[in-house]
Amino acid sequence: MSEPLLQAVNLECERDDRVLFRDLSFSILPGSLIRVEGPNGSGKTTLLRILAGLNDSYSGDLLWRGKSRNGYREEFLRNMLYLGHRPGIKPLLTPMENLRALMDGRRLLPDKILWQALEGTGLGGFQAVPCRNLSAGQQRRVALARLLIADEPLWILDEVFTAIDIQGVAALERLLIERVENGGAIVVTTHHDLRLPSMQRVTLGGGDGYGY
Amino acid sequence: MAFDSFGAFIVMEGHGPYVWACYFVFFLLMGAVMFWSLRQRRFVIAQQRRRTDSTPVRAESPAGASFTRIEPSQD
Amino acid sequence: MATEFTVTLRSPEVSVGTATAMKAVFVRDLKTAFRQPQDLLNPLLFFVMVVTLFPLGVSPEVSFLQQAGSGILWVAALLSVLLSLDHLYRHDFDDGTLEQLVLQPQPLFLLVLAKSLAHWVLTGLPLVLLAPVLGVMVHLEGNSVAVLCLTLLIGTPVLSLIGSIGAALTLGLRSAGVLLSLLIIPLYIPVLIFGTGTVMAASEGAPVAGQLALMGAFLMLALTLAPFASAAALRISLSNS
Amino acid sequence: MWQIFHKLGSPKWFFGIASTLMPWLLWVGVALLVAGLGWGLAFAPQDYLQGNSYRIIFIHVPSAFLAQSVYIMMAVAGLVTLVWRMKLADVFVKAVAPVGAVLTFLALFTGAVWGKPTWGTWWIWDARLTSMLILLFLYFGVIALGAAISDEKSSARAVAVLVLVGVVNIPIIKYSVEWWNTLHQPATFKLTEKPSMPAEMWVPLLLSVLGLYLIFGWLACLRMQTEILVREGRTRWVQQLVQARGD
Repeated sequence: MSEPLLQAVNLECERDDRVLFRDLSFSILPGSLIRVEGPNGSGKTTLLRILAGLNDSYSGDLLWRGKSRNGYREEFLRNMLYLGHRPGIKPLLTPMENLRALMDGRRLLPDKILWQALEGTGLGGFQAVPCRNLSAGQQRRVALARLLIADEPLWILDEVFTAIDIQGVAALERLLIERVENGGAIVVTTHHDLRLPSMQRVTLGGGDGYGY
Repeated sequence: MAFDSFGAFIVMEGHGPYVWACYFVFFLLMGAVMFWSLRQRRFVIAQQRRRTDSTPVRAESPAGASFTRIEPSQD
Repeated sequence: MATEFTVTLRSPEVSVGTATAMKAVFVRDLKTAFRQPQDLLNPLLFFVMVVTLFPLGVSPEVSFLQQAGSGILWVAALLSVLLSLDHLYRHDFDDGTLEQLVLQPQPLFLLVLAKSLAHWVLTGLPLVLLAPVLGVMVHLEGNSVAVLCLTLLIGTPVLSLIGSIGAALTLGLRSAGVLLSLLIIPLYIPVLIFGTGTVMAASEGAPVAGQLALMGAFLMLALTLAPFASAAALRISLSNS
Repeated sequence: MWQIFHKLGSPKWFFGIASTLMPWLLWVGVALLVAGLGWGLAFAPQDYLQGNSYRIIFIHVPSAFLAQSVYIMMAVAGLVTLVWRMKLADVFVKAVAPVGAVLTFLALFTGAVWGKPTWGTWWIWDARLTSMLILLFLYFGVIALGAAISDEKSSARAVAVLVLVGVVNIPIIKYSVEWWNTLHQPATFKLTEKPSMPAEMWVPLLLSVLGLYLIFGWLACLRMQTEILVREGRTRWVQQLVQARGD
C-alpha cells in the first residue's frame, strides 16, 4: 500500500442544526480517485471545502501524510489544487491573464506553456479575449487549463464537468484517468456518471439526516 | 443625613430633578433588562418543552423528486 | 490495488516566493481595476461632491471654510474610502478568486496586505492627489494644504488597512455595506482626529512634526496588526459560505 | 489543569454552577447597590463645587466603569473563542453585549443630565462623554455583526475578531479624544476628576460599583443560561432539565 496523502478520521459536520455527516473516515491514496456522491444538499461541496481547508467548522481529524494537517498548512497547500463551483476567473481579464494570475501564486511558468494549456482546453484563439465575453463553459475551461499544467499530487475538484460539452467531458475524463495512472490523487464530486477503473466512492446523505 | 428635611432631600437645592431623573432612568433601564432577561429565559424553556413534547416527524429518506408537472384545474 | 506509488511532493523551492506572490496579487488587482476605469473615478467624484456640499449647505464664507476646511476634506475622504471598501473583496468572493487566494501556500496576511495596498493605490492615493485642488477651493492657506496632503498620505493607508478588516468580516452578508460602515467608523475616529488636528495646528503656526510622527505610528500599527485580523476574518467568512 | 479548563467550557457544568451562584449574586448585589446609593443620595456630604448634582456620580461612575470593563471581558472571551474554540466564551459575548450597551447608554445619559446643572447644557463634547459615545458605537457594531451572521460558529469567531480589533483601538481612541479635547476646549471643568475624595463619598461609590458588578454577574449568568438553552436544545440534559422545571 502506498502512504495516504490525506486521511479523514471521524469527520463530523453540522450545519444549521442538521448533521451533514458523522463518523466519516477515509484515506486518499496516491493513484486513486474518490468520487463523493449524494443527493443535493447532502454536503458534498461542504466536505470538499473541509478537505481543501476552506471550511473549518468540522470536528474530527484531517491528517496530511500521517500528521495533523493544520500543523503543516503550508506544505499541504503547496501540494493541493482545489477547483470550486466558482472557477476563480475574473471576467475583466483575459484567459491568459487569469491563468497567469492563478499560477503566479504556485508555479512560475513561461507564457508559451500557459498559451498551450489554454489551447489544450479548446480555447485556442480566445486567449486574449476578456472572459466576460466567453460562455460559461469556456470560462470553466480557463480554470480547467490549470489541470493541464498542475503538478500538485492532490486535486480536489468540485463539479468539474459542469457546463462542459460532451467532447470536453470525454477529454477531461481521459485527463483524470491518466493523472490517476501516473500516481495523482483526485477527489471529485460530479453528477456526471463517471466510469473510471479503480474508483472509490464516499456516499453522503445515508439516512442519518436530521439530528433530532 | 445630609439634608434637614425630607422636602430638602427631594428638592436638593434645585438639583433634585436632574438627580432623580438619573436615578429613575437607571433603575428603569436596569429593571427592564433584568425583567426582560428573566422573561426571555422563561419563554425559551417553554419553547423547548413544547419541542420535546412533540417530537418532530422525521422523514426516513428524502422525498424523491419526480418533476411531474402540476396542472392547475380551472373549474 | 497492487500498484505502489511514490509521491513526489512539491518542495518549497519549486513553489513561488512570498514577494512574487504578493506582487502577482497587487498587479492583478490594478489590472482588473484599470479595465473598468469608471469604478475608479466614482470615489473621487464622491469626494469632490461631498466637499462641494459644505459651502452650499453651511456657508461659503472664507473664515468658516478656512476653519472647517481640513475637517471637511478629511470627512469626505474618509467617506469615499468607506464607500469603496465594499468592493475590496466582494468581486473576488463572487468569482472564486478569493478561495484561490486563501489556498495559496504563502502566508495569507501578506497577500491580504498586498490587496490592501492595491486598494490604497486605487482609492487613497488619488484622493491625496486631488486634495490640493479642493484645499484651495476651501481657502486653506499654502502651508495648511501641504500639511493636509501629508496627513492624508499617511492617514489613507490606515483607512484602507482597517477597512479591509471590516470588509472581510461582512463578506457575503446581506446589507453588508451599511454594516461595514457601522463597524468601521468608530475605528476611524483616531485617524480623523489626528488628521484634522494636525492641519489645524499647522494653520495656527504650531509645529506638527510630533503629530505627524504619531500618525506614522498609527500607520505602522495598522500595517503590522490589521492584515492579521483581515486574514482571520477572511478565513471565517469563507468558512461560512 | 487542562481538564479543569475543559470542564469550565462545558455548558452543562456552567449551567449548574450558575444556578447555585445566581441568588447570591443577585441579592448581595442588590443589597450593596441599595446601600451604596442610599448612602450616596441621603448621607454623603454635599460637594463644595457642584452642590447636590454630584450625587449622580454614584450611578454614573459605576455604569461607565462597568461599561468599559464589560468590553474588556468580551475581548478576553473573544481571545478564548479564537484560540481554544470554547463555546462558552462566545455564549458570554453574545449574552453580555446588549447589557454592556445598556450600561454605556446609562453612563452617557447620566453624564448628559449631570452636565446640565454643571455646564448649563445637556451635551458637551467632553473627552469622557465622547469616548463613551464611541464605546456605544463599538457595542452596536458587535451586536449588529453577531445578528447578521446566521451560522453559529462563524458568528462567534467573526464577533471575536471584531471585539479584539475594538479593544486594541479603545486606548487609541481614548488618547486621541483626550488630545482633541485639549485642542478645542482648554481647561474645562471635568465631571469626575477630584483631587481627593473624602471617605464619605468614595465608600458609597465603591459599594455601588461592587453592587452593580454583582448584578451584572447575575445578568450574565441568566442570559448565558438562556443562550445555552437555545443552543443546546437538542441535547438530552437540556431536555431533561426543561421537563423537570415546574414553571
